[in-house]
Amino acid sequence: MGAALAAVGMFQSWSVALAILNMSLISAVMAMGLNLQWGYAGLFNAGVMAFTALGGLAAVVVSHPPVMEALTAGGRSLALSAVITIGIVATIIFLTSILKGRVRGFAIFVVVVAGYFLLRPVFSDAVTTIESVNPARTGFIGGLGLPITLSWLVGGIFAAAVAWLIGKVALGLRSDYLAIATLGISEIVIAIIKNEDWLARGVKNVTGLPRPVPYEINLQQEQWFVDLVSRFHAAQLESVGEGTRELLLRQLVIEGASAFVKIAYAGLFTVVLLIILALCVRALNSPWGRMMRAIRDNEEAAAAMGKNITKRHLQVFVLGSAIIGIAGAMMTTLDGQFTPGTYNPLRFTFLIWVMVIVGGSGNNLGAVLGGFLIWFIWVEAEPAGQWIVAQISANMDPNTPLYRHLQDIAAPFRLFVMGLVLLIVMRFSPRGILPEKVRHT
Amino acid sequence: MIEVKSVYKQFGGVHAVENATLKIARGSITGLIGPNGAGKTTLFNIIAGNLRPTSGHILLDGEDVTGLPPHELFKKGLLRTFQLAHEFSTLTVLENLMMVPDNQLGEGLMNAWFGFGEVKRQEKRIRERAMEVIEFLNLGHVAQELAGNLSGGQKKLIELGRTMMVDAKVVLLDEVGAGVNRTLLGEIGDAIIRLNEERGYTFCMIEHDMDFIGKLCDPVIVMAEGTVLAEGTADEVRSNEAVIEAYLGRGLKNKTPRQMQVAASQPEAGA
Amino acid sequence: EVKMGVILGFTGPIESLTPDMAGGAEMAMKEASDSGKFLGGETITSVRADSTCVDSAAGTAAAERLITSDNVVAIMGPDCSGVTTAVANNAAIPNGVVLISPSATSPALTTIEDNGLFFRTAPSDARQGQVLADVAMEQGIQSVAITYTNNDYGKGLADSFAAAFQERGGSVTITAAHEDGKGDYAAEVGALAAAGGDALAVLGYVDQGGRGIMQNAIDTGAFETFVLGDGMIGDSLLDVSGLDSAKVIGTAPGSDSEGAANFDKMAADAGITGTGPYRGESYDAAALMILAMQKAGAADRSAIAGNIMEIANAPGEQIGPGELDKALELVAAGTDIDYQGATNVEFTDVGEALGSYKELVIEGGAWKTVKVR
Amino acid sequence: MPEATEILNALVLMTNFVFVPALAYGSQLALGALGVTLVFGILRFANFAHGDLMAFGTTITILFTWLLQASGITFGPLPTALLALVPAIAATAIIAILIDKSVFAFYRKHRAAPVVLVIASVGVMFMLSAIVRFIMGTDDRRFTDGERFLVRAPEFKRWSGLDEGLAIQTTQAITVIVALVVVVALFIFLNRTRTGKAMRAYSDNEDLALLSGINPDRVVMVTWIIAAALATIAGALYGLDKSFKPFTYFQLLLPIFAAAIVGGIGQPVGAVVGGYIVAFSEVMLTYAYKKFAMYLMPDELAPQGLLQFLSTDYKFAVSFIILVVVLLIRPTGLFRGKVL
Amino acid sequence: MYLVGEGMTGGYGGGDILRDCTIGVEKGEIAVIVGPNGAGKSTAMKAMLGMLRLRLGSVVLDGKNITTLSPQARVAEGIAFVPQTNNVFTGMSVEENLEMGAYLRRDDISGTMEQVFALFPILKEKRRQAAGELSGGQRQQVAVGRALMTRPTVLMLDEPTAGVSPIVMDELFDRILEVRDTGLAILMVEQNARQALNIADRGYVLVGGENWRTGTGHELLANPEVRKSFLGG
Ligand SMILES: Nc1ncnc2c1ncn2[C@@H]1O[C@H](COP(=O)(O)OP(=O)(O)OP(=O)(O)O)[C@@H](O)[C@H]1O
Ligand SMILES: Nc1ncnc2c1ncn2[C@@H]1O[C@H](COP(=O)(O)OP(=O)(O)OP(=O)(O)O)[C@@H](O)[C@H]1O
Ligand SMILES: CC(C)C[C@H](N)C(=O)O
Ligand SMILES: [Mg+2]
Ligand SMILES: [Mg+2]
Repeated sequence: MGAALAAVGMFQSWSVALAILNMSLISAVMAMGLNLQWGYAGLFNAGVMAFTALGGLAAVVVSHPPVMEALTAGGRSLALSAVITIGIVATIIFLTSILKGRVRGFAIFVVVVAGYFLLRPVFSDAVTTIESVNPARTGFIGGLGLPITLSWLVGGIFAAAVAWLIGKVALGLRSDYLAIATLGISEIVIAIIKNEDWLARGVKNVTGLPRPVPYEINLQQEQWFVDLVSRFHAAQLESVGEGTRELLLRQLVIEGASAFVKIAYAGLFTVVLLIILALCVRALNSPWGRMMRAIRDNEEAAAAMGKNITKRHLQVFVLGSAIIGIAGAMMTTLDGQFTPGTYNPLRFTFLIWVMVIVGGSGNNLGAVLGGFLIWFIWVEAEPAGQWIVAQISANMDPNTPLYRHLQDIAAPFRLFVMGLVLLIVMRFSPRGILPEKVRHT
Repeated sequence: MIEVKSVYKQFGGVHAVENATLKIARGSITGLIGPNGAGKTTLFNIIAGNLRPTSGHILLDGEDVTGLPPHELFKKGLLRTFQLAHEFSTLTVLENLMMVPDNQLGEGLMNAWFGFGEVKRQEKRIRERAMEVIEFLNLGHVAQELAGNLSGGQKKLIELGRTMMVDAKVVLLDEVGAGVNRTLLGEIGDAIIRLNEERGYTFCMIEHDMDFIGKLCDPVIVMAEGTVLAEGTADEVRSNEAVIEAYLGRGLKNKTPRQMQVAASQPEAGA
Repeated sequence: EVKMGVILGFTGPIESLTPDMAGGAEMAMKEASDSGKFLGGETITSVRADSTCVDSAAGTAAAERLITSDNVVAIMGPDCSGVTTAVANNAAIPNGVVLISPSATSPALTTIEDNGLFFRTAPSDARQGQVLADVAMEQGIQSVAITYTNNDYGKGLADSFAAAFQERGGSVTITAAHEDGKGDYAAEVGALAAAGGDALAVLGYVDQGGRGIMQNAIDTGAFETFVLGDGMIGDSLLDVSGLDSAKVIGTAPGSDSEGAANFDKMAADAGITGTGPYRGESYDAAALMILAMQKAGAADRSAIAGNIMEIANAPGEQIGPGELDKALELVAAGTDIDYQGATNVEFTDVGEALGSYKELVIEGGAWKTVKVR
Repeated sequence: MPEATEILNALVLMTNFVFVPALAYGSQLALGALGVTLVFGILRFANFAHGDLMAFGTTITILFTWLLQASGITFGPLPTALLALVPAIAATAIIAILIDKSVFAFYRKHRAAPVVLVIASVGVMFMLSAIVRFIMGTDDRRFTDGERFLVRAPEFKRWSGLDEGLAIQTTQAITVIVALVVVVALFIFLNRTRTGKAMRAYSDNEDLALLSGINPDRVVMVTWIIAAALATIAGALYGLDKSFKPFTYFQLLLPIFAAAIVGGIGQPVGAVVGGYIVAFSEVMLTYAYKKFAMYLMPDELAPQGLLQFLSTDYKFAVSFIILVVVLLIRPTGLFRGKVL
Repeated sequence: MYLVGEGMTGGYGGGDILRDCTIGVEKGEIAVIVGPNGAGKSTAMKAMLGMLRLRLGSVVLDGKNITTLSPQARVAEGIAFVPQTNNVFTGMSVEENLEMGAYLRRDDISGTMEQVFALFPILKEKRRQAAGELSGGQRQQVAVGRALMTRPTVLMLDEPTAGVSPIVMDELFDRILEVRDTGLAILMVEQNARQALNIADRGYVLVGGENWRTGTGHELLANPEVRKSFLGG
């Protein structure tokens, strides 16, 4: 994999290689989260997308500066709504503890309905006031204005909380039924994020999130950085004449800045990846991992051996989702923007699945490798496809319809390459590149 | 120990268990026999919490445990094996046994991540115990094999081995003998008796091998068509007309003379 | 050889508009190359990349590659507002590469912190909403049901249209989002029809939900009058069946200047036969970058940004489409020019087109420009 | 009490905007879901390439339609494409079998886990969708001809004298009829014929099927032929009704899977019912009942709001909410599907 | 011999499970394989059916070498097999299970079906129930019934009596004897070794994948070593 990235660095550019590396690191973390759920516990989570988005949402909530106008306008009603919601939940919890059976169900129903009618006017008032504050720019409450790296943790927590809820509802389902249910729930989550504009502007996107690393533009102005670059490229700078040296240096500084920023991101992501990898590996090789694999193999027998399937499923589901949430927050950090409209299952759920399965489910390193490899293919399929089309049409007359047709289909050719490479990889390692190991304890 | 009180179980139109009432006394090795489809396995499933009865109750040590999930019953000391082996197919034989003990420290995530000393020591103890069981069951040479790759009989042995990993109060054995070599089964029988006598395990076992039942069980309960048909010592049951009619039968009809001879010299044959 | 990037959504929800847009941009490049006057006889090659229109990560990666690997001097694109923001923030601005989007129209892009690197030849939807409201009012439409594609473009346009329409005394019966790429829009049309209104405003994409909704509304007889935003103006709308009995009006950035007409002719000659929107904008975007380079005298990234405004705005000699030859010559000679191009380019001080809008109708199975506002 | 015409108006309104579209859309989903559920049930994996197989089948149908039209053959008031279906099905079946031989057979032989086949099918999906675009490009294509409507809204108004119109498209009617015929045929085929039973046996226990003398290659082949036929029919009917655009066939995959799974994996009847559930829930829950209520209620009681169960903001989520609820009540689908 | 696996050597990909193992059965004869768990009995059966690739050795049916034939082809040649586990179609009804047994037959199968129902009356009662919902013993009866539907020339049974009640077991052995008398070759693995060897014309004791003892059923029954090690004394 390293060699492949180096090749990209050589033949395309180091900046592309670094960009691929960064997304690969994030993908690897996502794949590990999913691997925890599928590889360890056999839970068919097709809702990866939702947790990624929740991580992204956390990035906005944590790092975006608060929108004071909106808060002063609608903050009070929003807070009131929160209080009412908490009140409803508390009442329900209280009722579940004192009541039983049919009465309980009825009481909860009454509380929910009453709560809804109490909440609705307050909440919709909050929403309309907040959303009408300068809708083209803000129209939402903003965030807390804290460092964005904090959101990685918060993203994990958001995802974990929602995963807990989803798990409570859906984990009773088996295999593909769980898959379609989680897929459906993830669509619901995305729908909420898309439509609750007061929260994170919905489909209007939040852009320009703060960064944990310096901005290229600022970096280019820093003297120390310019010095660093000139030291780094001293030989090259020496070799050119006085006149062009200045120009070359400026070019190098721009390139250097972008590389520097990417390397800084890569550093941060690698740290996260390594921590999570270490935890995953340790967990898998512990009695906990053994128990999880046993549950995956045969739930009925594991239950008869005293393992609480429901609880353990919930635990691993929450944990895996939290990891995906962390990755989601990291991704939004890297993008510098939160764009709910771009969350689609193909890219954010199925592609992660491909990573896990191609890498080797049940094997953490496999998941990491899958994350790297598949992301690499996903990105590099396009130039590869174009290259192929260019080769085919190299000697053609550009005015023939065939030539024009070829140009039009150059882009979809990327899909062809993607599919072909995927099938070839799977052909040679049908159980994943690094299959699950038999543990000789 | 275990009381089954007028339990009914219906699957759609099928009455699998109909008004079953029986007791498994503390310290006994109770045999449960009956024709195929009598409802024995279904009853086990109800007792062990895998199925909910349509009506009726299960008491464990006087406490109503009807409808408790299996893992809670396990914690109360009730273990069961499955008639159709339920091995963990991608775990090794050793792991299959090691996963059984309850309250393993390493099953908590925090311990799994950050625990060392005691977690490791406990793990070592469990491994030693598992190896003993494996040796006992003649599975030593396949200890590191994936359980899914075992032969049919070896899988049944794992079923049994799991119950030997912990100190249980009651063990429900569903045809552990089927498919197990008779010599080994004899040894297993001895082990069951030992566990019963030395550690005070209570056993209830479903079995179709009357020799085995006769050797181990007192009392023997006979079920037929979902309800209890007879109860008594093995010999009493064996000579019960109703039981012979419904379950035991009267031996081979079409024996050729050549084989009759041999059968005569083998008193157990056709039992 | 000078390389210029063309990044558009060749796959995805507007994949049928993009080939023509790319074609427009490449026309300008070819023109400049063929003139032999560009930087003393340099040729320009176009390097295409796929923005996907919706996946900002993929779009960014593609742009990154254009910049760092193909070493393009400037980029024409991207198309959709979402990816445009991403590409601008994450790829173009950090690397000091000029980005001219022909079609990203989200109002939010007006205030992007771009270091002077981001331009667009399409106007912000803040204005289109008003124009569209005027058009609707003039047609005597008193109430509308609005449906928009659920993204920043659709929502932004819907907001501004609804506000403007109500300001002018009209009433909005319902504002409902639709998701693109769905198999069926019966449910959406059902809800819109139930809310009623003199007309249905469709602010979506022509190859996507927008078209599905129109087809369904015509089929079921739910609406007979349609008010369309720019994303809906395209030839593929013309084969919605039953159009002849419907009244369709819409707006799209553009003008009926001589320039526009000339451009259409040129495009047709070059084999770009469609009448979809943003072909002219794409041509202009590319032309602006070419002229800016000429002015800087070098195919140098950093030099382009500073020159664009001067090329685009008055004073100077006006340049229409197909006159790149002349423009290059003038610029080389140091004469000021005011590039007009196919779309009457005039930039505001943040570098986006002031924009005029065409009011269009479908008549006799073809798009007709009624007037320009 | 509302007058009779008011009631009729209300009924026509509902028929026009709810019943007919939901029935047609449901039938389209059902046809897609049938193919998915068949492969799901017999070859035991969720075939992600099915959407693109539909697109491929439609592509071939279009090519043949053009060919027929060019040689002056039409199908009277019905779309010519219906004639083109026959060769298109054959071609698609061949492709499906080729794909199976070159991709899926390998994993079957190696006893790979179902999820591996799923991922392989994703690879096939990418390639097929590229191939479709190579042939047809990315544009929208309309290939319908013949009579577009069975009943037109304005004509209906004139004929009935009601305020509300009713429109029924020819393709809608064809789709509904075909869906029903196909599901009955498939049901009979699987439960009554020898080959059908062999297919079920194979899906149940491959080894044992072998031991019963069932030829697995034949089972697999027949499965793909039927799946390809279903895909082509579904895709072509869908394309006739809307238009052909490669991208939408991928998008259709999600509701198709939802339908197949809600109905119960491997259950043909379930797939059809699932298709209607997804379609009807989507249409009915977000429909604004205001106009409907206005016909039925006296003017003074005319409702203020739009009378929607759920705002259209969440309409995309609605079908999924229904889906999750159905699964929570019936964990293996409405018709007790397989658990793989 | 009618069906014989000669010097079979092979395994599942790892080491050899079978080592130069020879097993055969003559027409009109019952051959029984016994041995400890994991000895390779089922593996030997599978090898003879072609569900396992042999490294060495051959399988001969009626003088014809069938070593390279696929399992289906061997089934078509007239071999019927009841595996030890997973031996019913769980999702199909009992009746359909039996029909699948007769899949290759083109004649009227109702007579054979009645015979099976006569042998296992419970199956007639449950004919419409899914086989997966049956009790363990009932399933086993379905499995054997399915094989009897085939009208084979060789019947191979892997522990047919595991889990069936004594009365049914007797019926089953009776039936097997009857069937043998019609000239079929019957090869079975049994842990109920006493009864099995008792009716066997030929017996094989397998240990560790090798032939440990071979003889007539009675010779083996009489052999104290065999009795002690494998028959439970
Ligand atoms: N899931 C089910 N659905 C329908 N019927 C069932 C189901 N499970 C068991 N039965 C029926 O209930 C009856 C009792 O089955 P059970 O498995 O308890 O029998 P058993 O006594 O254990 O028999 P065996 O000795 O053969 O194991 C049988 O007739 C069986 O067909
Ligand atoms: N699928 C498999 N993959 C790998 N090894 C296997 C597989 N099946 C069986 N084995 C191994 O082959 C050996 C022989 O198995 P086999 O099933 O033939 O035993 P058997 O004599 O039939 O035993 P039993 O009486 O318990 O059924 C065992 O040690 C087992 O672990
Ligand atoms: C191509 C256009 C329809 C794009 C649209 N104006 C947008 O900003 O997303
Ligand atoms: Mg039983
Ligand atoms: Mg065996």
